[in-house]
Amino acid sequence: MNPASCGTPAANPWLAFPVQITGITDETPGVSTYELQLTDAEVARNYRFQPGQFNMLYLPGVGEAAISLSGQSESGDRLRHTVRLAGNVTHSLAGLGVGGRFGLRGPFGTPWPMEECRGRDVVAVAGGLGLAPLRPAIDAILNAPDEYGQLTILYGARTPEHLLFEQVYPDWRQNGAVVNVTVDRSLPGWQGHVGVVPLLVDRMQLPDPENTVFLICGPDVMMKYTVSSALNRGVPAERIWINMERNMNCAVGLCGHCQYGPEFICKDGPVLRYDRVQPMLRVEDL
Amino acid sequence: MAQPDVMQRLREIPFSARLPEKALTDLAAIAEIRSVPGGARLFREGEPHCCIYLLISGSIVLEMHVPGRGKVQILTIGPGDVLGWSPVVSDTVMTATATTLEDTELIEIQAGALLQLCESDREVGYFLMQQMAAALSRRLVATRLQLLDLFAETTPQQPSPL
Amino acid sequence: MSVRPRLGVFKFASCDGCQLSLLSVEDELLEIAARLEIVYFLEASSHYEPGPYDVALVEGSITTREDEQRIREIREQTRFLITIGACATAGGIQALRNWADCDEFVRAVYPSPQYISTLSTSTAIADHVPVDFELRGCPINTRQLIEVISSLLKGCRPRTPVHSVCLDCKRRGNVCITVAQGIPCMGPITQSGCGALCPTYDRGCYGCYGPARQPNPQSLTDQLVSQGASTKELIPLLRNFNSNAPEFRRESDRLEGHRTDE
Amino acid sequence: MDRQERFLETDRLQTLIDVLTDAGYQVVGPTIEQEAIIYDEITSVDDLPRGWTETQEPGQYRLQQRDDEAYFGYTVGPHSWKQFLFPPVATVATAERTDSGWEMRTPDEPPPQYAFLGVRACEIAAIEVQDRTFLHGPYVDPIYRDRRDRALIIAVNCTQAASTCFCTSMNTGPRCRSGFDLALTETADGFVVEAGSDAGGRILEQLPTREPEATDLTAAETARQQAVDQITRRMDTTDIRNLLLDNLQHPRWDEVATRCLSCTNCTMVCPTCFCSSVKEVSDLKGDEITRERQWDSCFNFDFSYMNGGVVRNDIRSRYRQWLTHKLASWHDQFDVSGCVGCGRCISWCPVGIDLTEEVAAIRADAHQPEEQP
Repeated sequence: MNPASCGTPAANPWLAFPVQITGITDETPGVSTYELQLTDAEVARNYRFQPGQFNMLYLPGVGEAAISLSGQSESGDRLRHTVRLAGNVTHSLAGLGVGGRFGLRGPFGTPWPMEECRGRDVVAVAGGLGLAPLRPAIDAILNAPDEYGQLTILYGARTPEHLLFEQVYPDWRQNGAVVNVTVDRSLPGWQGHVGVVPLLVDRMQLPDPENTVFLICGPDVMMKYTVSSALNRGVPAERIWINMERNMNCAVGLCGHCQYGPEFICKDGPVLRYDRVQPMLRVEDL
Repeated sequence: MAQPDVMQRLREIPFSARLPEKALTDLAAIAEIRSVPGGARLFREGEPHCCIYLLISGSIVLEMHVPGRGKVQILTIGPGDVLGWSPVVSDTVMTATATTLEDTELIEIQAGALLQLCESDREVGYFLMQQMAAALSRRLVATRLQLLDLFAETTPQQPSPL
Repeated sequence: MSVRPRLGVFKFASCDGCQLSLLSVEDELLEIAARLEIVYFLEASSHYEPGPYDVALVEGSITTREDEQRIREIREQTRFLITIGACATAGGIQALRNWADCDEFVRAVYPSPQYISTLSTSTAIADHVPVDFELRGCPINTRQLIEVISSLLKGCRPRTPVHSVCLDCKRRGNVCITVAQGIPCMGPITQSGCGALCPTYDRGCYGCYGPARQPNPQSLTDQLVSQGASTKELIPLLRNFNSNAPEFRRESDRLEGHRTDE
Repeated sequence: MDRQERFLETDRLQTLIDVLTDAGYQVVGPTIEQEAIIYDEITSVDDLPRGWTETQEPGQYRLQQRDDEAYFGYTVGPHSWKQFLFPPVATVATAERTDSGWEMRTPDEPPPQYAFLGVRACEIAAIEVQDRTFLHGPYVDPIYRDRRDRALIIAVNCTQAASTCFCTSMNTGPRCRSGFDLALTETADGFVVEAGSDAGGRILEQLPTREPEATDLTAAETARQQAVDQITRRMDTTDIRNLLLDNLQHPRWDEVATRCLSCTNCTMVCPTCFCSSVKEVSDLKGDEITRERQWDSCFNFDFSYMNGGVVRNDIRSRYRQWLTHKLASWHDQFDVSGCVGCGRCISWCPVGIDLTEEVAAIRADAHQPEEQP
């Protein structure tokens, strides 16, 4: 098949492209950001992704894991994935080190609704590692400040040690974003906010809720209560977008694993408009 | 006579925003706006206290003392929140220590007077207690979410490579 | 050459069949021996070394006081302990003694019963010490054993399927022998691993790999009863190589009418 | 629609198999194995289940001798054509370690060119349902596509029905209306044959057929009507999507969970179920890897595994997932029901769970959603 069609539906969706690790940044305990270079020049030239999309990282002999893109290098030719050590794939990845080679399929899935955000205030709410899939959207907004309204970033982590991308918050603030951070559990010396992230939504400045877009990413329960806080503040359901996680196996809607009611999270999601999944969020074990 | 500003502030806080005019006036009569600098202690865990607060701006940290661990931060209170309900819902002592984290503006209401107001006007009392229950319920849900420890590692230990 | 991880293979009450599976992998055995140092494997070599062990494969069930002590010693010296086979994971066929009078067996079998010292039960290794991974089967599937060892060499968590035998049957294109021929089959409640060997040859599944994950034994026995099977026939289906696996044990006890809730 | 109909005498049926073989097709058709009529490669009419039929009940299938010599006098069995178009095990990709990393490929050898002989109306419907999954979404499955593009469908109209059949409720049969290359209706003397495509027409031209007599056509019509008359099972599909999705907390799910074995049989025999998993098959060195796609099932415990645990952690939620997917959310996903009414899941459930009965039980005691303001 033609590598030029990588990531497009026309391609054989099972073909993985070779990548090499060009950099590893340790973020928080068990979480690192990998910078990857597509080694086939033509594939690299044609590869495009949108904020919120994910790749399947493929470690031959071990398996695949769906990992959201957390950004790209300034030069644009290197992809970033922020990965938490969880299962076999992520542990094997961690064992490779800079220079390590493996495979990648993608990009897959629906992006954050950047068009919808245009001209409106945007609130990005993240929990835990959920900040990683939001980062490309945050970067996109801060890179084009005239096109968007006020950006507010509300972020909750487990402890102060687990705050992801802490070193860039000052830049975000400098570029005009309001950044409010909270932790579930404090540690000695922590001067910041303690409490779960939906509380930040309850208290935030929300001058024009009707025209504010919420982008939410985190565990299901965290998103559910964040949504309910946003709705309480008068944000319309159709302006709230969540990023869901399910078992992604094929990533192209053919294997059935990631179904959530009528949605295939891999191709109809992971970014879904809240009113689409609202009835399902009430049902357990769906 | 209440400061006119208190009326205005009470109208802006969700807790009291929808009170009927008469109740608002009654409440304002026992309320006072206070500005507290950062680092001030509003009340201490284990002590009785006379007031309940509605936060206008700023932030306050609630801490509990755990032997061996010292003071543990439980929750940060922000604008719009109700703080220090112990004297209203029970006659015992405060369950946490409250310290302002920055310059903070709040409405202070005398608990005894508030209870009296509720007692004398059951309709206003019902409304206020309903608001109190709603605030407590939100706090309880938030505490449960904290308990769930949603961002904890949930995967079993990986075997170390042989 | 770097130091190879040390492998020990240990036997408790069992028929040695699972250890034999390791010996019979032939091609891969050389590869395994190249990557792991086999320091304790009495079935294969009389040379043995004391611990510690990086990996222990433990076959057999606990049936004596000495066993109880020895498994604790092995556990203390082992990083990753894998139990192999129905004996080690569920007590084996010898767990049938758990429903009988063991002393009577001893008197009936041995001319000098006074020399025999045994526990009245046969139990799984995991009932005595923490186990890192259980490889089921009577005997184990060598393919699965290779996969487990190769996972560990890669630093991966071993994973074996926990679904029913039925799935393997259908992947092979087998016709369901229960539905088409009325043959009682443990397949729907038994864990995959053998590749649906018996049903492929028109025999009902014996349940060698123990209960599948979240099985529903009562519904299966209810169905077999409604098709004319007697409890007397059904109990031996459940009390076989994996009689003491909790889900099978509970159902056979229920059928017998004296439920022994844990 | 008026298609040209021809007549093939019973004793000339072998010529059909021969013409197909000569045209390069691997002929797959019904044959008896393991006490059932299954689909397998055939080379001769002697492989066909001539003179055999079967009876089916929930949880039961038995072969039976017919009192005539019909070749196709049975209904659908444990197999479906799914296993040829969407094979139970297939290689989706390979990876080979090289000096500079990994060489990753997808297989490119041409798949077999099948002629399916004896495809029933519900089965054509099932293939069309799977077409929507594997061919008509944003991504195309290359394995299915390559097989499907080359396959020839020789349909056979049902002339009888099993007790488990309910194609009339699902509007998929029993008569084959489209989606075939050739369609046969078997009568006592032979087969009324019609072509449904150019490819079918070309095959038909090569067969020693004759013009059908009026009696042949009447006999064929009577035979087809017999199948319609024998269908007794019904499923009320009125507003079924909302019925099920509005009743996700119905007590019936708990009840069916006490009977369901979660054994995966229904999903395996279902001609539209498409779930799969990819398994890494590797040599011990880990240098040569095959990525094998295998049939999987939403009834498997770890099917919904996510980091940290499974989502559907009991039989109730797994049965509910299957049934609501099949009969409700399939409509959202593919604009069609996932059920074609073939009844396989009823017959081949080891404990005889009948989805039509489950739907009826939920309908009988359905929760009515409140009106949204």
